[in-house]
Amino acid sequence: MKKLMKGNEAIAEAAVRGGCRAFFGYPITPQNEIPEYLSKRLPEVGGCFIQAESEVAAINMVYGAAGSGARAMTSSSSPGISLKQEGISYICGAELPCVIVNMVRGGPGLGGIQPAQSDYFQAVKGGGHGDYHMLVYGPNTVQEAVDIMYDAFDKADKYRLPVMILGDGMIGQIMEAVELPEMKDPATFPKKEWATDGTGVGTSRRIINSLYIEPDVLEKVNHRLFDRYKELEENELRYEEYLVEDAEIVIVAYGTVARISKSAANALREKGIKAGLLRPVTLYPFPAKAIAKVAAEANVKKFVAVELSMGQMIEDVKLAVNGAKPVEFYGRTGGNVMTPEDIVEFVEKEVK
Amino acid sequence: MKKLMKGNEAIAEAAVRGGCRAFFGYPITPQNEIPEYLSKRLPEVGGCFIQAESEVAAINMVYGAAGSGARAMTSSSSPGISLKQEGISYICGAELPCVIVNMVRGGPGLGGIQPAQSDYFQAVKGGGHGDYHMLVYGPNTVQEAVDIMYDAFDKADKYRLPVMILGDGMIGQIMEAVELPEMKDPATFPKKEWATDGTGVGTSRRIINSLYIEPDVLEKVNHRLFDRYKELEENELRYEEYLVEDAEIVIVAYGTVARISKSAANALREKGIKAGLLRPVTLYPFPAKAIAKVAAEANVKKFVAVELSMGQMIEDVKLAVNGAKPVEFYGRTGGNVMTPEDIVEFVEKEVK
Amino acid sequence: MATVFKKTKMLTDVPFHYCPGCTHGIAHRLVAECLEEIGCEGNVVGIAPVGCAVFAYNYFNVDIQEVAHGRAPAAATGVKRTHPDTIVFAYQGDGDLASIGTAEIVHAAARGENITVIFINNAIYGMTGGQMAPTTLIGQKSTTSQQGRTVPLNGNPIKVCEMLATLDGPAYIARAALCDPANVAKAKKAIKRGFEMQMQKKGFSLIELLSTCPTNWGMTPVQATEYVKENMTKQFPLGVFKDIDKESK
Amino acid sequence: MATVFKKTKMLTDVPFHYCPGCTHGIAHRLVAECLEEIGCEGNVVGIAPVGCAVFAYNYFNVDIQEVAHGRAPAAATGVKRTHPDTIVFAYQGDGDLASIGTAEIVHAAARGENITVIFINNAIYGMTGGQMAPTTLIGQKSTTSQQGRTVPLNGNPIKVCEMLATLDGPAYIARAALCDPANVAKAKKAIKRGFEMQMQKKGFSLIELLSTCPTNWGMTPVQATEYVKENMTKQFPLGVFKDIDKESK
Amino acid sequence: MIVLAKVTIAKDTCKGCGLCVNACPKNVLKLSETETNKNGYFVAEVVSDGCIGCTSCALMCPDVAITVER
Amino acid sequence: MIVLAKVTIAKDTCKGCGLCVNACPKNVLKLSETETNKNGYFVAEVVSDGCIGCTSCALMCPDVAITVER
Amino acid sequence: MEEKIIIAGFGGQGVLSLGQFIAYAAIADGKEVTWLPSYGPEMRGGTSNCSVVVCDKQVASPIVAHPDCLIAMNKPSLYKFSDKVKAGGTIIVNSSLIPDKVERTDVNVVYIDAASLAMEAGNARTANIVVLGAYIGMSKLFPKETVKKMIEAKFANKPKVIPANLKAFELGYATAAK
Amino acid sequence: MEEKIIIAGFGGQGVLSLGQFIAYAAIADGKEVTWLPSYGPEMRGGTSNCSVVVCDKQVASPIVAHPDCLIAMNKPSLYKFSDKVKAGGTIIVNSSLIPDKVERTDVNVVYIDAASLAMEAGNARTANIVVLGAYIGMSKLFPKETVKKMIEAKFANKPKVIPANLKAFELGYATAAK
Ligand SMILES: Cc1ncc(C[n+]2csc(CCOP(=O)(O)OP(=O)(O)O)c2C)c(N)n1
Ligand SMILES: Cc1ncc(C[n+]2csc(CCOP(=O)(O)OP(=O)(O)O)c2C)c(N)n1
Ligand code: SF4
Ligand code: SF4
Ligand code: SF4
Ligand code: SF4
Ligand code: SF4
Ligand code: SF4
Ligand SMILES: [Mg+2]
Ligand SMILES: [Mg+2]
Repeated sequence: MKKLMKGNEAIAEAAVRGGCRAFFGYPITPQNEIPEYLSKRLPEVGGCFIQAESEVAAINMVYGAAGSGARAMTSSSSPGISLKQEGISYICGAELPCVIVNMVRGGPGLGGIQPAQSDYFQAVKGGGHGDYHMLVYGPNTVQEAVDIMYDAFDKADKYRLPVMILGDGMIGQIMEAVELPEMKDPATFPKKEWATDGTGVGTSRRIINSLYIEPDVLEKVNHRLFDRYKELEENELRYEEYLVEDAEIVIVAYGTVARISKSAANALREKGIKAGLLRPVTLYPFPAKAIAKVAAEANVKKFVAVELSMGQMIEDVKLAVNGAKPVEFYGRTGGNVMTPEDIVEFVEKEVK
Repeated sequence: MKKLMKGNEAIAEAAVRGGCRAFFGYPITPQNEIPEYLSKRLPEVGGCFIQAESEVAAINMVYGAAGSGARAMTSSSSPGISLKQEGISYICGAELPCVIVNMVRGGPGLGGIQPAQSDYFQAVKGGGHGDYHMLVYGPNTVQEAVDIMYDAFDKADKYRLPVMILGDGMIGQIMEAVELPEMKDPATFPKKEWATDGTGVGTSRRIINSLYIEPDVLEKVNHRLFDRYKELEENELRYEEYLVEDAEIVIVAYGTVARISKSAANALREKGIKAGLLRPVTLYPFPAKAIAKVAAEANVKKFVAVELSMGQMIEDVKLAVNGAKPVEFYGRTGGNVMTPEDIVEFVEKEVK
Repeated sequence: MATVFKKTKMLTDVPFHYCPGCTHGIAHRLVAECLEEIGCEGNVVGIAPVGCAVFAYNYFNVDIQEVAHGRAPAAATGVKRTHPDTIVFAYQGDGDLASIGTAEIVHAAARGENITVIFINNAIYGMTGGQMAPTTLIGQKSTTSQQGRTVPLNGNPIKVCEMLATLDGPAYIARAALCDPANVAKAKKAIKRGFEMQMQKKGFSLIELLSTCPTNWGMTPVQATEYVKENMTKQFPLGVFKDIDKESK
Repeated sequence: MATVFKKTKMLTDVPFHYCPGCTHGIAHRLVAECLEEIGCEGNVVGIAPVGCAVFAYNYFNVDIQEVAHGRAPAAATGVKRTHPDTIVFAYQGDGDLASIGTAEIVHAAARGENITVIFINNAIYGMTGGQMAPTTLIGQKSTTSQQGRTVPLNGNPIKVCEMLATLDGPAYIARAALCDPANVAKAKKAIKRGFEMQMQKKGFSLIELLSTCPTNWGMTPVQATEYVKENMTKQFPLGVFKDIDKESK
Repeated sequence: MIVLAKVTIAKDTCKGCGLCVNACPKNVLKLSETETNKNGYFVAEVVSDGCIGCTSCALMCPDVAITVER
Repeated sequence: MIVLAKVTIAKDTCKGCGLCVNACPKNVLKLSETETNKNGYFVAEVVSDGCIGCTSCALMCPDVAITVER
Repeated sequence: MEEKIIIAGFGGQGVLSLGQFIAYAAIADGKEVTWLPSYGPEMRGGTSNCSVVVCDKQVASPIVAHPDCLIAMNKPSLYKFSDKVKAGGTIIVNSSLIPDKVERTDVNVVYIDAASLAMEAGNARTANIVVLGAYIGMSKLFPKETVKKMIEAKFANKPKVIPANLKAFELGYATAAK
Repeated sequence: MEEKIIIAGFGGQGVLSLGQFIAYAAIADGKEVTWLPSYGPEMRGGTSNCSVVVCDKQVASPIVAHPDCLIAMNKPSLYKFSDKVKAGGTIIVNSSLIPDKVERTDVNVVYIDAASLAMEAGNARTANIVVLGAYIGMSKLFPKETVKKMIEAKFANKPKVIPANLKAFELGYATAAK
């Protein structure tokens, strides 16, 4: 049965049902309902909730727990995620599975707390040091966030890397009807032979590490990671096409902006402008091939990247389009959110 | 007179001569000679050196000092720079001038300590949260590093943003002959009316801040920042072209790799392959127009981005080329450094 | 009749945004009055935290830096080393100072950084809506300790003054409570002594002020001051924990 | 004749990478012997720091996590909460624990996290080539305090045991010195007591070991042990700073 | 009766928290049950003239809304 | 003379630090002035047979190179 | 159909839960709905508001720039949002706290003395349910019985307050449906 | 011209400063030069090495994969690098510590008993200067007098050690120049 739930709480419950048994986090608006909910919920299922002393500590607790085999996660918002960059890089280097939620807010600095998408670069290019990526999702409804969260640990475990869910205050604060999935049975999760559960002695010892002092060895690790990212592209790439088939104007947008853009596409069609929407669901891997394919269609005249930023995802769109068609940008930032009408107006102007 | 100096020490001395009077940092290889040198040198000129308790503290000390009008800097290497991401975002949001040196090492995680360029995305796209940029340089010799450092505070002050110098262990550890510039006279530096020097009362109060709770206000701040970035592109863009004029193969490389690539270009020419090098000196702003212009030349057949990474700067090259010509990638990572011969071999293979 | 009490000029005219009865306001007034009394108008830089006092830059009639969560002591260090003769104070909450900013406060204290820190201990994260703080009392409810704080789940409260007093850097460390007029008067004395230490270049001073958060405690302002008096002072005894002048005498 | 001393099986056969005479090696041996003696082979996770002990994962015959600089207590918390019945220890240097990791150690201690921390205080950043540590003695030279540490420029050394003993979470806190056979024997006793506390689920334990860094101190190994005995123990007195069993008795 | 002292409350600054009321040893103050200010708060009012100018109310007022004359 | 105890030094593990030499109450040990091991260290050697098996040397050896029998 | 509502007022007036009740009613009626609160430091004693969008297919944008209906529970809220209401839309004014009249002539205005009606219903805390009734009575968005069942379900764990709430709902409904 | 040199040995053997002396000599001779040390945890008692590149125009890559000359001050260093020397290049072997002979036949090998010659020069710590002499004597990269002046300048603040160092240089030079 569908239930009206706040995004943050629904994500938290989906995490538990998806097997999360350890949460480490630090308060920050607009994601506080996640730790608040889990502080009560996790002990009920024998899990562990710790309010860490800082985001830096939180991500390193995740490292410890994930390295020891737990399905561990953290959540935060922009400034807090920035503080976690070293830890995230370590987790990627040590090939540990975990889930990280970022309910993005306006930046830079303390900025504001309203919805934004200005942490896109940080999430998909790597805000931390070194060559690494995470599997990054940008859900556009609470239900989609729930479904992604529910399977996030499976993906994280499969590829031994962090899964990041990139939302914003709107996804976190909104209430929508959701269908919650069944509780997964932890007994069915694959064993983690590599995890430091304490039983290792002699040759059975497990070492969790990201230090490779020999460049040749570290280079191999880097290649191993990137081989895995190729697998992600093959198996995990997700996007949605809406009215793209005959579109002349293709809007590319993700997350909450994609919802708004869908309204805009509808409104544009009503005005006789053939607009469509290509919505990346995975932000890394990015649906570059799908966009390239669309760019090659004769009917497509223009792309419009719409974001709550000064223009970040647009770079991935341009890299995908590779000069085949023009790519325009419409963005709001600082916590301002465009309306469908704003997009319609922009497109109308651009079409002229 | 030219003097044989270690890169790190030369940069430190150039900082002092360029007006640096406050350094806050935390030890990390391979940049330790910078703080070590300055711990002795700064007190000699009435400046302040503090070994901070952490990189997080260090960058926030820089925030405080820069906000109060000092020419303040920090330096670190990859993991330490990741820890500074929140602080860097704050500094950008609060529009404070400062200098940050990153002697990049192999990552992700603890990684290694040998030369790498895998923090390019972090430096130029924004490893911290929110929409912001820094003025980022990738010097290729100790002399160039000295010259850039010497003027870095002037630029930082002019645009009220951080200047980042992106080097690596090679630039930091190498000894080369350098010509040190004259000591600048702090009395000649422009006054910072916006700085909290303590004298503010009533309407003369100064507030250093990055909090803008009203989205409209925050959005304006974002636009102001990006207007400034446009000015950077107009005034501060720097790159070098070497044998590009008639080149068929244009190598794009920065920093130490650019030196190696120059040898490679020479070697290729000897083998009858018309190779050239386009070397970005500023990484942000990126010489996109220059590359686009080269890409439009009929003689140019191919670009090769050469980096000590799995492929980061190449995205900016591709964005600049915009599909006009193919862009290939040759990279080493994990602290491995390619030789000129490696590049030659790669290009020869690619040309076939 | 003469005016025996009026708003100090070291506060601006901007009304506080704090909830009704929140003692952040009292703390602001005391700090501002002390600044006026030590006569340092036009020679002060304040550091505002991230926490309910995030807008403090609107209220104090001094130059102010609003800095990252927990990093006020670090930023204050940068300011003070740039202007050694300027009075520099940091104003921090318990989440800011005793949680995320633990390293910064310990090291500023150990360095003997010549700054004054005003530490508002309201045993809760006010700004973010009532999560547990490092100083939340055992048994106290918060949104992340909904059954009341317990040691196995949530650990022990941290006594900041006691901890910092073990260091060699601090010149003056004291705890006072903003729960009634007499204690408020004592709090002011402590704050003033902290600033005096700084003027005399004696080193680091910190004044912890036991404060209320009626909103997140779910109490009336009066109940909240009573809670401070009855409960908080038991976990956090009032007094002077370090005074280098007294020691050397 | 019977063998009265041989290498414990809780150390692997990999030779230590430490400099000649570096007491990191003694500390490793003591920890490993205690692990053997409390009989927890096959039920231990160690946490290695960033510092000269960064390769500790090569030496201890247990599962190990190598973690970010200063964050060993946080990672240990994650491990311990996942495996509450496994012995978890963190091995940290003074830069790691008392500088960058200050918040993590204070809060792990305050939480009463049931782990054992081995704290190698060699008053220097060994790994990075001899920079000042938070525990560097006044007057001691380092590459970032080349004239010798002074308070105005470099602040005061931090006494970690004394500071953490003010908290309610720790069960056992002690300081020993690796400077001669008798003190090494005492150090071992302290480490063992720490592990026993953990086995009995009594909470957080930390054993500080005054150690040498002959390389960066510019001394011979023997001179370095003498320096520990003569100078370091003055700034960092040996002893037990907290023992909840003794308290309750 | 001689007026010893006088308190003035800045009505629009007051948030009706009641800390002054609670602090006054002479029960001079009370929160209005009818009058709200522009922010909708039921403000503190002087309801008797026994004020001795002790400033207790002002010391406790978090919004520095009180002036005391003596 | 009765041999009370015996120390054995793993030559290739020894780093010639001299801590054992310094710790031995019976002056049983000495660093070689001629013999280096594969790592180039002048290793500790047993130079007399007064060893009483007190293990002091082993307690101090940072490289766990010493075995003591008694 | 797509109906966009903004509900705004003081923190303590049950503004957010009023919005949630509409959302619950929508779900009970088989509609799609989003409820989005304002959040941030304005919660400190200031105003609070939420946006509700009801739709028969998935709600695209949960953000409401121009509501079909504004429910203003206090004066500042009325002035903040009244200009944004669509021409032809509705403004429900809590006249217990707002003496002013709406100046716009292109909108339908319902004045409702929520406080008095709540008293009449027997529980001063049901004022927001009175307004809920008024909104449903005015808009006829969902069948009355569906909403009443939802109210009963939501107060299932405090059965004592159900009658007053149902009464409050009816009173509000009647006022607006007139 | 471009000359690439690797100098390798134990930490305490003055390997890095030997490289620096070559670099200083290069500058004194008006050449361009880079000196790049190995760095990292191998410094812990292990081997240490540096690469020097001398060129008459700006040095492109300071990294030396295949040196023209290897100066091996100890055994591990010889084995680590001897295969990398260019055919036709030179290996200078510190025979005081390396009893072995170089097996390659396509390179020029100079054996020099640096320790004994340093003793002969009157200061055991001048062994690296002996080798410097040998390198210059062998390569004739810079005029002898230029190097000697550079040595004097570098030891200007310890004038007492200058004669021994000059002697050491001469002894090394003579050995290799033969
Ligand atoms: C890095 C970072 N983490 C978290 C936050 C969110 N945050 C804002 S205020 C605050 C804590 C406020 O508590 P406290 O310091 O006790 O101040 P109070 O509001 O109680 O006065 C937090 C966690 C933030 N802004 N930045
Ligand atoms: C975030 C980060 N900052 C700095 C470093 C560099 N670093 C490596 S070890 C170390 C300090 C080592 O000192 P200590 O903890 O005292 O250990 P020791 O080597 O003395 O045993 C530092 C600063 C790092 N690896 N990561
Ligand atoms: S939330 Fe608490 S601390 Fe913050 S202003 Fe309100 S009462 Fe004060
Ligand atoms: S540098 Fe110091 S601490 Fe590190 S191994 Fe060597 S002697 Fe030990
Ligand atoms: S000054 Fe004293 S007596 Fe007068 S109103 Fe205030 S508290 Fe009461
Ligand atoms: S203490 Fe101040 S704000 Fe509170 S009721 Fe009295 S006058 Fe009003
Ligand atoms: S066991 Fe004792 S007597 Fe024997 S060699 Fe060792 S220290 Fe000397
Ligand atoms: S203590 Fe150990 S390493 Fe040191 S000299 Fe003796 S045997 Fe060798
Ligand atoms: Mg608080
Ligand atoms: Mg150390």
